Amino acid sequence: MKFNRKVYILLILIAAALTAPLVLDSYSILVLSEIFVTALFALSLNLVLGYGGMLQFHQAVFLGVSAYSYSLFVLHSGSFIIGIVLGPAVAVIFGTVMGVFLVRLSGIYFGMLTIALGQLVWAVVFKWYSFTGGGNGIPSVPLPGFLSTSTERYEATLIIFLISAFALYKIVNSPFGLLLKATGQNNTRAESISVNTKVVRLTGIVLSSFFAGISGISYVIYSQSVSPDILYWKNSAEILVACLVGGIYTFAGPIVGSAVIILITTIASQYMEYIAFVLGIILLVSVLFMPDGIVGFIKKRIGDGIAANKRYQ
Amino acid sequence: MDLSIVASYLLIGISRGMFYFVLAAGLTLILGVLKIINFAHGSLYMLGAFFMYTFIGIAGQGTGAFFLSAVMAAITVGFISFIIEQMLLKHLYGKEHLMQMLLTYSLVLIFGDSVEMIWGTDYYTVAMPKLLSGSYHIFGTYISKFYLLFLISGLLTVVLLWLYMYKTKLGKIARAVATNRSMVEALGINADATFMYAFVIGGVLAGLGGAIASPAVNITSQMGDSIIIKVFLVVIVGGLGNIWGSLIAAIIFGISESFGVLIFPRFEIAFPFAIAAIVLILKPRGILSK
Amino acid sequence: MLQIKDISKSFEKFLALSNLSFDVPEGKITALIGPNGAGKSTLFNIISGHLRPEKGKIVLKNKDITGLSPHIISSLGIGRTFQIPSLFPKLTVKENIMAAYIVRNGKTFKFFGIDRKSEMAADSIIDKMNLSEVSNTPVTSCSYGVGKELEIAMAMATNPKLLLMDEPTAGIPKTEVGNIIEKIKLLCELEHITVFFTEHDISFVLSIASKIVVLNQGELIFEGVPKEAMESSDVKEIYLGKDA
Amino acid sequence: MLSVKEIDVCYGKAQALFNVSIHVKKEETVLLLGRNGVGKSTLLKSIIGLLPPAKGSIFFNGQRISGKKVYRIANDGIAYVPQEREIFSDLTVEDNLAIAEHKTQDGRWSIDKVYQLFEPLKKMRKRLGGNLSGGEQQMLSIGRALMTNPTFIMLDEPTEGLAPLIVKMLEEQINRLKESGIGILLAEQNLSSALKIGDRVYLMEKGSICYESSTKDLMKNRDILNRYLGIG
Repeated sequence: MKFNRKVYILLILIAAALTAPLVLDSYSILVLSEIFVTALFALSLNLVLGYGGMLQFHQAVFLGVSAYSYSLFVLHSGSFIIGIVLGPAVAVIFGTVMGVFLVRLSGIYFGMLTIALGQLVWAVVFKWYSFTGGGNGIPSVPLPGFLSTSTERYEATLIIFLISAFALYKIVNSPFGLLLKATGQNNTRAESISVNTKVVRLTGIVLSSFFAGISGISYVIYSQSVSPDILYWKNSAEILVACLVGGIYTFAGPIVGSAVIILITTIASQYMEYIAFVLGIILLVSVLFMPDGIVGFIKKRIGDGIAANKRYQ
Repeated sequence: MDLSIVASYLLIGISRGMFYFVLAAGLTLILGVLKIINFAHGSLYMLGAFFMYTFIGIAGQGTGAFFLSAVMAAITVGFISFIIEQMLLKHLYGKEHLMQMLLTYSLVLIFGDSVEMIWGTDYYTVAMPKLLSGSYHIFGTYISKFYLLFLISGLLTVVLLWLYMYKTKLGKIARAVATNRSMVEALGINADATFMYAFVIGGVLAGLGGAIASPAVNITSQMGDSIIIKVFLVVIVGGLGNIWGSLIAAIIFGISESFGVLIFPRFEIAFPFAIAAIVLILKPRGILSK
Repeated sequence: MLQIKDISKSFEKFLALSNLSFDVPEGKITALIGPNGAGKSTLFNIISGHLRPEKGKIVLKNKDITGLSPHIISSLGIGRTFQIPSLFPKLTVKENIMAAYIVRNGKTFKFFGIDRKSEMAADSIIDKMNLSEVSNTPVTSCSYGVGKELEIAMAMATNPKLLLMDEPTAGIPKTEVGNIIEKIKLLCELEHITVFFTEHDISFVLSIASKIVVLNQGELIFEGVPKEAMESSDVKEIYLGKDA
Repeated sequence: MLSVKEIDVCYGKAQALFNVSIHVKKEETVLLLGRNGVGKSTLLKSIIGLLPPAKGSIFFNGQRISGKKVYRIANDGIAYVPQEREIFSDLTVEDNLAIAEHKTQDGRWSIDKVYQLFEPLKKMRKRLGGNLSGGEQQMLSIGRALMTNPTFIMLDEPTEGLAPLIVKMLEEQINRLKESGIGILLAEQNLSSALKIGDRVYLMEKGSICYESSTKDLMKNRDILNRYLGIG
C-alpha cells in the first residue's frame, strides 16, 4: 500500500507541475524551468558519481557541447529536429572518447583527468571565435515554432525532465544499474565475480554523457543562448554541489539538491547580491552536518524514528 | 626562428613557471601532508592580492613598501589559513575526501563574495614598483623586469621550502606524516599540529603568490578561479605531494604557455590542459613516477 | 585441477615466492599454510590475476591462465573469497548475490527491467545458506559473521570450479567456526567445487583438508596429507624453532 | 607497570581480541607467544592506542591510558616497534632517528647512543630508510623507538624474516636493553630465540590468552608447547 501512496503523490506532483503555468506568473515559471533543466543535469552526473563511484568533474562539457552543437547546427542549416538529435549525439561522442581514457584511472587521478579534458574543451570553445563565437557565445539561438511562448518552453523542459528521469530511474534499478553500483562500491570484488569493470564504467560514462546532452538541449530551450561559461569548471563544480547537497546515494537527492539550491539562491537574490556567499554557507552547513545530503539526512531521520517506535512497542 | 627570441621566450616561460610553483608548492604540501585537495587555495591567492592592494594603499608606492606589503599580505593570508584549519578542516580529518574537497569549495564561494562585500566589485590594480618597471635587454630582446620578481620569488620558495622540509625537525616530521601518519603518532608526535603548520605554510605561499602577481593582473574576486585549476594540474602532473615534481611540472607549464603564445597564440590557454591530459593518460602517477 | 608451475615473484628486492610448484587436486579441499610473510596472499593474487608472476605458469585444467586479467580468470571458473569480507557495502545481501548471477546470465547490459532468473537463483542460495533473515539488509548493517558467509554465498553464485578462500574463519569467534566448516564442506561435497584455502587455525585445517601445502619465506617446504605434515620436522621447525 | 584488563578489540566489525588481560611488572621482560593471526600484533596496537579497545581498559603506571590519543600514550613512556618496521622510507636513517627524539629528564638515548647499540646504522646514516635491508630496518625501527626514551618497549616479532646472523645480533641487543632496566613486551612465534630472554610468558590462541606461566615452567610443559605452538 505504501508503494501506491508514493505513486499517487508523484502523479499529483506531476499534474501540478504540468498545470503550473495556469496559476503562476512567468518569472516563477522560468525559475521552475531552471530547476527541471538543472535537476536533469544533476541526475545525469549522479549516474556516474553516486552510483558509479567516479569523480566526474567535467559534466558541464557534455551539456555544453550538446547545447553548442544544436545551436551551431540550427544557425547554419535551420533543421531543428536534426539539431536536437545532434546535440546528445555529439555529447555521447565526447563521452565515449574521453571515457576510453578515463576508465583506465580511478579515484583522484580520474577526477584530475576529467578536469584537464574538460578545461581543454572549454579553452577551445572559448577561443575559437570564428566557429563558436568565442567568449560572447551565441546570444540568441533559434527554437522551433512550437516553443515560442514561455509556457511552451516550460512544458518542454518539464516533459524532457520527466521522460529522462523515468529512463534514468529504470537504468539505475536495472541489472546493469546493479553492476554499475557494485563496480562503484568495490571494483576488485566486481572483477572477481567476472564483471568487466572497465566496460561497465565506460557504459556508465556514455549513458551519463547522453543524458547530460539531453539536458543541454533542455538548457537551450530554457535560456535560448549559449556561452562558454556553461562548459567552465565552475559549472561542473556547481552541479556536483547540487548532487552532494541533495544526497548522492538516493535517486531523488540530485533533484532535491538542485531545487533547494535554485530556490534559495533565487529568493536570496531578491534581498541581496551575494548569492555565492549564501550557496557557500548552505554547502558548508551540509558538509558539516548532513554528509549524506538532504534526502539522506531525512531518510535516516525517518529510519531512526521507525526504529525508535519499534523499540517502544 | 631567431634563436634570441627562443631564448627570451624560454626565460619568460621559466619565470612564469616559477610563479606557478609558488602556488603549486603550497597546494602540493597540503595535498601531500593532509591528503586534502584544497580548492580554497585559489581564494587564498586572491585574498593575497586584495591585501596587497590595501597594504600598499597604506604603505605607499615605494619599492620597499611594495616588498613590505607583500610580506604582510602573505602573513595575513597565513593567519586566515590558520583560522580555517582550526575552525573547519580539523573536524574533517579522516572523513571522506569528497567531503573535505567540498568544504574547501564552499570557502571558494564564501570568500569570493566576502571580498566583494569588503572591497566592492571594482577592478583594482597595483602599480609596479620602480625597481621592477622597465625592461632588461637580454638575448637581443627586451624582457620585462617584472619577470625577475617571479623568478626570484620562485627560487626563494624552492630554497626555503627545501630548508623547511629537509633541515628542520618540523619539516622532516611533515614528510614522515605524509607516508605514515600513525607511526609518527606512535613515536609521541602530535600529527595534528603538523597538519596545521603545513596548511598555514601553504596559505602563506598562496598569499605571497597573490601579492607578487598583483602588479601584473586585474585584482578581482574571480582571479583565483582559473589559476587554481592550472595549479591543480601542475600538482597532479608533478605527482601527488611530490614537491620537486611540481617544480618541474610548473616550469613545463610556464614554458608551454610562453611558447604557446609564440606558436599558436589563439589557443595558448589550452596548452597546459593538453599537456596535463597527455601526462595523465600516459603516466597517471606524475612525470617523475617509474 | 590447478597446477602451480615454477612460480617466482619479487617485490623490489624482496623475494616473495621462489620457484614454487605444486598441484591442487580436483574435487578435494586443499589447505595452504605458513607463517606471516610466507607468500600465501601473493600466490592467491597471482592465481586470481591481480598480480603477474615474473616466472612460471598457472595452469587450470590444462589451460595456461598466467597473466590473464582478473575478470577473465574469474569467468573461467576460479572464484575467490577474501580474508576481510570484500563486498558491495551499500547493496543488500540479496543484491550482492544477484550481481554475481547477472554476469553469469549474460545480463550485464540489460538497461531496463529486472532479471528474474538471477533473483530466483539468489533466493535459492539465500535459503541454502540460511541468510533469509538478512536478505534485504544492506551489507553495512550486517554482522561480520554474515559478511563471511556472504563471501561464500557469492563465490557459489559465480559457479566456480575452483574456489580460493583466504582465511575463511579469520576474525570470527570460535563458536561460529563450526558453522563455516559446515558450509565449506557443503560447497565441496554437494556443489562439487574444488576448494583451495589459507588458514591460521591448524586444528581447523586438520579437520577439513585432505591435502596440505606449507610455505615458508616464499618456498615450498611441505606438500602432502595432513597426517604427514604433523610429523614433518621441517614444518615443526618453522612453528617451533630449532630447539623445540 | 602495564596492566591490560579484560579488553575486547575489533577491526571494524571483526572481533580480534576476546577479554584479554595481561600485566608487565617493572623491569620485567614478558613474552607474548602464539602462531600468526592469534592477535599478538592486535594486542600491541591496542596498547599503543592505534586500535582502542571496545571494552575493558589499559593502565600504565597506575594511570588509565586506554582512550587517550596515540601520541599521548607514547609520551607517557611506551615505545612500539611494529612488525612491519614502518620505517619512514623517504627520510634518511639519521632523520628517522632525529624526528623521534624526545628529551626527558633522565633521557639516556641520543643518536650516538643508538649508533653504539647498532653499529651498522652509523655507516648508512645518510641512506634513505627505504633503501635498507630487512635487518637494518629492524635495527632502525628499534633505535627509533629508543629515541623516545621509553620506560617500556613493545617489540612485534623483531627477528621475523631475518638472517640467522642478524637474529643473533638482535637477540644480544635486546638482552642489553633488558639489562638496562627497561620493561619489555615481546611478541614472537619463534620460540627458540624468545625463550632465552623472557621472564614470563603469555600464550595466545584465537584472540584470547590461553596459558600463562614463567618461562621455565613453559619449557617443562611439552604438552602445552605442542598443543598451542606445534603443528600437532
